[in-house]
Amino acid sequence: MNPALVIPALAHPSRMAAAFIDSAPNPAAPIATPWFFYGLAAAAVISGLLVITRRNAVHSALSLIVTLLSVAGLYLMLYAPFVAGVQIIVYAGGIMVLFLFVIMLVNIERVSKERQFNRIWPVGLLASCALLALFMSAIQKGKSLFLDRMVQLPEGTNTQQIAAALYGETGKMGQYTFAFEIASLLLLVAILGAVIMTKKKI
Amino acid sequence: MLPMVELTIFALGILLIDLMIPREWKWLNAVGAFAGILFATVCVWQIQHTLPHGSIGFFNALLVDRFALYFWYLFLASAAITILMSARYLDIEDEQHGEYYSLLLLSVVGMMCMAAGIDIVLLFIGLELMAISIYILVGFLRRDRRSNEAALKYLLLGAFSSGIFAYGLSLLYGLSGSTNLAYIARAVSGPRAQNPIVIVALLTTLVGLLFKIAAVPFHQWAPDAYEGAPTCITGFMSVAVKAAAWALLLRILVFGLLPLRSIYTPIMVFVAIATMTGGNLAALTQTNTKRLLAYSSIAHVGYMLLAFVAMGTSPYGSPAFADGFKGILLYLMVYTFMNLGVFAVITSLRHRNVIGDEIDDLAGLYSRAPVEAVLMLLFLLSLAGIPPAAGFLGKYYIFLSLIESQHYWLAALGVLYALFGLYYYLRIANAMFMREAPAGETARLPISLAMRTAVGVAALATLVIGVFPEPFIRTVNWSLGIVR
Amino acid sequence: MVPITTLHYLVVAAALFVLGVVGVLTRRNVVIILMSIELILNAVNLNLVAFSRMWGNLHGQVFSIFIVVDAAAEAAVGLGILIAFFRNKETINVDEIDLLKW
Amino acid sequence: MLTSTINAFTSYLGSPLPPGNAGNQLWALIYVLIIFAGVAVVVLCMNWIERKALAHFQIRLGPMRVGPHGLLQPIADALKLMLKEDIIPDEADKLVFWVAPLIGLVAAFTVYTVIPFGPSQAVSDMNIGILFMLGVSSLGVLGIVTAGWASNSHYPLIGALRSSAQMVSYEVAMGLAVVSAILMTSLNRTGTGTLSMIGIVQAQQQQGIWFLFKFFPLGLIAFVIFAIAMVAETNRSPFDLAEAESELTAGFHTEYSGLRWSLFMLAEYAAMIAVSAIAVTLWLGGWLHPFPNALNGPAWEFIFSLFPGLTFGALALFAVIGTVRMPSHSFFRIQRAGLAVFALLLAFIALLLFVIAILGRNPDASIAARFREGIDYVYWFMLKVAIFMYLFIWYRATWPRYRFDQLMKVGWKVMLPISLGVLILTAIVGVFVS
Repeated sequence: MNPALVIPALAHPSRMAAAFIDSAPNPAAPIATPWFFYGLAAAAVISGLLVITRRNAVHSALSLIVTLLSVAGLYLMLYAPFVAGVQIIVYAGGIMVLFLFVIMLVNIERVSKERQFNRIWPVGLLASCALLALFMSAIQKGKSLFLDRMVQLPEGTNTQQIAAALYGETGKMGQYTFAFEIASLLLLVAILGAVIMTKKKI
Repeated sequence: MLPMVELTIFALGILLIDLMIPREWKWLNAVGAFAGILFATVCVWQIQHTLPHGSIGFFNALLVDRFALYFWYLFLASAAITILMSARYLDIEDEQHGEYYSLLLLSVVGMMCMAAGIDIVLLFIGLELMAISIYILVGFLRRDRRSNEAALKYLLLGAFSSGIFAYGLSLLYGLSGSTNLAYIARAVSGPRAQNPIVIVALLTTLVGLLFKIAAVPFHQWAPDAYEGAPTCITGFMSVAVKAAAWALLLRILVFGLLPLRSIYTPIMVFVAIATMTGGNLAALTQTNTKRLLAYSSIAHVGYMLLAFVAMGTSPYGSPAFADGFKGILLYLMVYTFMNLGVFAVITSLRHRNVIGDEIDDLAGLYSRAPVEAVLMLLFLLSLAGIPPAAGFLGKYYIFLSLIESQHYWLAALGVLYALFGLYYYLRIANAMFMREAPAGETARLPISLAMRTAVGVAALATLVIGVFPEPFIRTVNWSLGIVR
Repeated sequence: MVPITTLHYLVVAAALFVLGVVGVLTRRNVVIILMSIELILNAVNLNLVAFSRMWGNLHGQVFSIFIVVDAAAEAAVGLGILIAFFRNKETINVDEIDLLKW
Repeated sequence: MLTSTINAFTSYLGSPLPPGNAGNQLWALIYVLIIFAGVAVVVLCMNWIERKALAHFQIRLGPMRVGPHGLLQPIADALKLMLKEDIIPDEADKLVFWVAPLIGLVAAFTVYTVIPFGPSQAVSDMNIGILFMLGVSSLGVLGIVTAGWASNSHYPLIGALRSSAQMVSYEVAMGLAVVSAILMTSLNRTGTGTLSMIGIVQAQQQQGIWFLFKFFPLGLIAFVIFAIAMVAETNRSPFDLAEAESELTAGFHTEYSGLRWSLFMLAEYAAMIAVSAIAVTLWLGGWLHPFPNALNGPAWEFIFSLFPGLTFGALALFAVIGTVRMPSHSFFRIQRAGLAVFALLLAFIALLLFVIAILGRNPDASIAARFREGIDYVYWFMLKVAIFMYLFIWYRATWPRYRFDQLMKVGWKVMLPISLGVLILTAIVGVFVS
C-alpha cells in the first residue's frame, strides 16, 4: 500500500474496532420442530405469491398480512422476539392498515377489471427467474462461507440487549445511537411528506 | 458540534416559525434556512480545524475524515445556492412553505451521514433520509400533474433500488458479522472474494448504488424526476444528491469493498460506456431543457465512472488511482457549480404562465437578460469541457488517470462523447443568442436579487476554478490525504 | 429430519426477494408495486435476523428495526404521493403515468 | 393419556413454578381453554349487566322476563343469534366477508395469552409482553376495515374508514402513554426496564407503588390518557360515532347478521376486557392488592384474603333481597325459586372461599395456601378490571357522542402532545431520581 494515499478507515482498522460480541459457539438447541419452519416458510412464500398475482388489491393486502405474520413467526424461531413484535405492530398493525385505507380511498372498480400486468411482463418474469436461479445456485455453492451453527441467543433479555445496542449502556452511547437519531428525522420527514401530499391546503 | 445537529435544529425551527409568520413574510423561511447553512458551514470549519487526522465519532458509526469534510462543504454550498434560487420560484408557484426549506436541510443531514458513515446502518438510514426528503421535494408542486408523476416514479424506483441495496447490505452483514465497513472489508478479502455469495452481495449492492447515481441501465428515473420536479430542486438533485450518491459509492466500493475490485471493475467498464453512450445519445434529441440536462448529467456520471474504472485497474495508491479519485472529487465540485448555474438560469425563466423548461423558452434570452445569457454560455462551455472554464479540469484529471492506467481507447471514447456534448450544449446556446424571442415575451426578465447572487456565485466559482485551479487541486489532495 | 440452518432462512428470503422483484417489474397497480417493495424489505429483514442468529450478535436485529422504520416512512410518503397523484388524475396504473415519457 | 393429564395437573398444583410459566404445554392448552370459556361467559354476563345498568341509569327495569331479573336473557339472545339466518350480501366479497369477523375475534382473544392474572397465572410470560399485546390488539383494526370493505356498501365502508382512522390515531397516544409506564419499570438499581407484563407488575411490587401514583401527577396523567384512548380504541361511547345509529346505521357491521354479527360483539367485549387488563397491569398494580407497600403483614394478608368471600357473600345477599322483594304473583313463583337457588349457589361459593382463606392463611406449601394465593391474585385483578368494565357502561349511559372532527382533533391535538409531554417529563424526573 502506498503510504502517500492514506485512507484512515483502512489504515487503522484497530482504531475503528467495534467490540462486537461473538459469543462462544454453542450447538443450537432445538427451538421448535422443523415442521414449524416449513409451515411458516410455505405460508410466507405462497401468500407472497398471492400478493403479486391477485387481481384485487385488497386480496393482495390481506395476503401480504399473512406473509408478514409468517415472517414474524420465523423471527420468533430465530430468537428475535422484539423484531417479531415490531414486525406485527408496525407492519401488520400500521403500514398495512395504511395500505388498506389508501386502497379504499382510491378504490376504482375498473382497475381490478382490466389488464393486471404491464406489457413487458414476460421480460420481468424471465429476469426474475434468472435472478432466482442465480441466488439459489449462489447459496448452494457458497454455503461454505456461512458458519455451520446457530448461536443460541438469550431470548429472555433480547429487548434489553437491543436497547443497549441502540441507546448504549449506562453512561456511554451505543453503536447505533446516531443512526437512531437519524431514523427519528426519517420519520419526521415521512410525517411531513404525508401531510404535504395529502392536505389540500397547507 | 456536528453540523447535522445544527441543521436539524434549524429545520425544526423553520417548521415551528413557519406556523407563526403570515403569508407575505414566508420568505423569512428562506433566510432562516440560509442562516442554518451558514452556521453549519462554521461548524464544519471548526471540525476541520480541531480534527486534523480524521476521527471516528459516535462509537464507530461516523468517520469524520477529510473526505467527509470535503463532501460536507459541497453539500452545504449546493444547498445554499439552491435556497437562493428557490425563494422567488416558490412564490411564483404559490407554494412558499417552511416545509420546503426544512426538507432541504434535512436532506442535507442525510447526505452528510452518507458521506461520513462507515457503518452500513448509518449509511442506509442517511441514504433514505435524503431520498425520502427528495421524493417529497420533487412532488412539492402538488397541484401540478407532472410534479406528481415525477415524484411517484422517482419514489417507486428509488424505493425499489433501496430494497435491492438493503438486500446487498444484509448479505454483507451476514458475511462479516458486523455492520462496520472495516470488518466487511476484512471479511470479503482473500480467497473468499471469489465466493458466489460474496458476488451476489456485491452485485445487489452495486445495483442499488448505480440506481442512485443514475447510471445506465438504471437511469430511467432520472429524466422523469428531473423534468417534473420544481426546477430549483432539479438543480439540487443533479448536484447534491448526485454528489452524495457518489460519496456513498466511494465509501462502500473503495473504503469497504476494495478487495472485490477485480470483480466490480469489469462491470464498471460496461456501465461507464453504456452510461456515456445512453446519456449523450438521448440528450441529442431532447427539446426540453431539463430533460436534456438530465441526460447530460447521466453522461457526466459516465465520465466519472471512467475515472472509477481507472482506479479499479491500477494498484491502490498508484498515481493513476490517485488521479482517478482526484478526478471524481474535482469533477463533482466543478459540476456542482456549473450545473447549479445552468439550473439557476432556467429557474429564472419561470414567470407568469411560462414554465420555461423548453428550449424554445430560451429563445432570445440574450436580448431579455444579457448577463444571464452570457453566464449561461459560460456554464454550458464548462459542461462541455472547454478549457478556460472549470469543466475542463475535471475531465482533464479523468482522462489523465485513464491514460496513466493505459486505457487509451476508453479515453478516446470519452473525448468523442465530450464532442457530442458540445453539440447539444451549443444547441441551447444557439437558442439563446441566435433566435428571436417569441412575440409578447420580449420584455426584460424579472430576476430577483437572490437569483442574481446565485448565478453570480456559480459563475464566479466556475471561472475561478477554471482559471486558478491550483488551490482547488490542493484542496482535493488534502481531502484525500495526499501529501504534496 | 434435517435441522434448520441459516441457509434455509436464506432460501426463504431469496424467494421473497424474487417475488418482490417480480411484482415490481410486472404489475401495473401502484399500490401492489409498493406492497412488492415491502416484500423485498421483508426478505432483507429475514436475512438480517437469520444472520444475527448465526453470528450470535444483535447487529442484524438492530439493522432490521431500522429497515422497518424505513419501510414505514417509504409507505407513508409513497401512499401520500399516490393520493396527490390520484387527485389530479384518476388512475393508479403505472403505465398511465404517461405525461412524462418513460 | 388420562393419567398423564392428571399428573400434569397435580404437578402444576404441587410444584412451585417459575413466574408466568404455565408449566408444560398441556397445561398451557388447558389454560387457554379456561380463558376462552371464561371470556365467553364474562361477555355474556357483561351483556346482561350492561342492559340492566343502562336501564337503571334511565330509571327502567331492563330485561325482567327471561329468568329472574332477566338473568337468562343473554343465553336466550345467544340462542337467537345462532339460529338466525346468516345473510351474505350478493355483491359482497364472500371470502373477505367471511374472514373479517374472525380476524377481529382472533386478535381480541390472542391478547389473553400474555395477560397476567397472577405471578404464575398466565399462559406465557413473553419478553415482549406489552409490545405483543399492543401489536395483536392493533390487528383488530384489520378486521374492521376488511369487514366494511367486503360488505360492498356505503355505510359499512364509511363506518369502517372512520373507525379505523379513529383507532389508528388513538393508538399513537395510547402507545406513548404505555411507554411512559414502561419507562417507570427501569427505575431500579440495574436501570433495565422490562416489557414483560409480569415484570411490569413485579416492578410495581418492588418499588412499592402503583404506577398510577408514581411521580404524581405524571403517572396519573398517563393513565388518564390511556383510559380515554382505550375507550376510543374499542369504539365505545362517547367515541362510537363509527357505529352511530343516527349517522351510519351500524357502521362497519351493518351488513352482518346472526352468528357473524355476534362474533363482532364477542370481539368487541373481549377487546374491552383486554384493554382494561392492560390498564390494570400497567398502572393499577395488576394482581397486587391495594397499598401493597403499607399493608403487607400476615394479618393484612389474611384480611385481604377474606375479600373474595365477602364479595360473593354480598352478591348472595343481593340475591336474597331480590328473592324476598319479588312480588307474590303466581307468575313469579318459578322465578323466585330460581333466584333462591342462585342465591344459594353464590352463598356456597362465598363459603368455599372463606374456608379456603382460613385453611390457607399460613403461607406454606400446602395446596390450600396455594389455592388461597391464586384466588387472591385472580380476585384483585378481576375486581380492578370489573371497575373498568362498569366505567365503560357508565360512559355509555351518561356522555353525549363526539363529532368526528372533534374526535380527531382531541386525538391528535390534545392527547398526543400531552402524552408526549408526560413521556419526556417522566424521563427527566426518572433521570433525576436515579
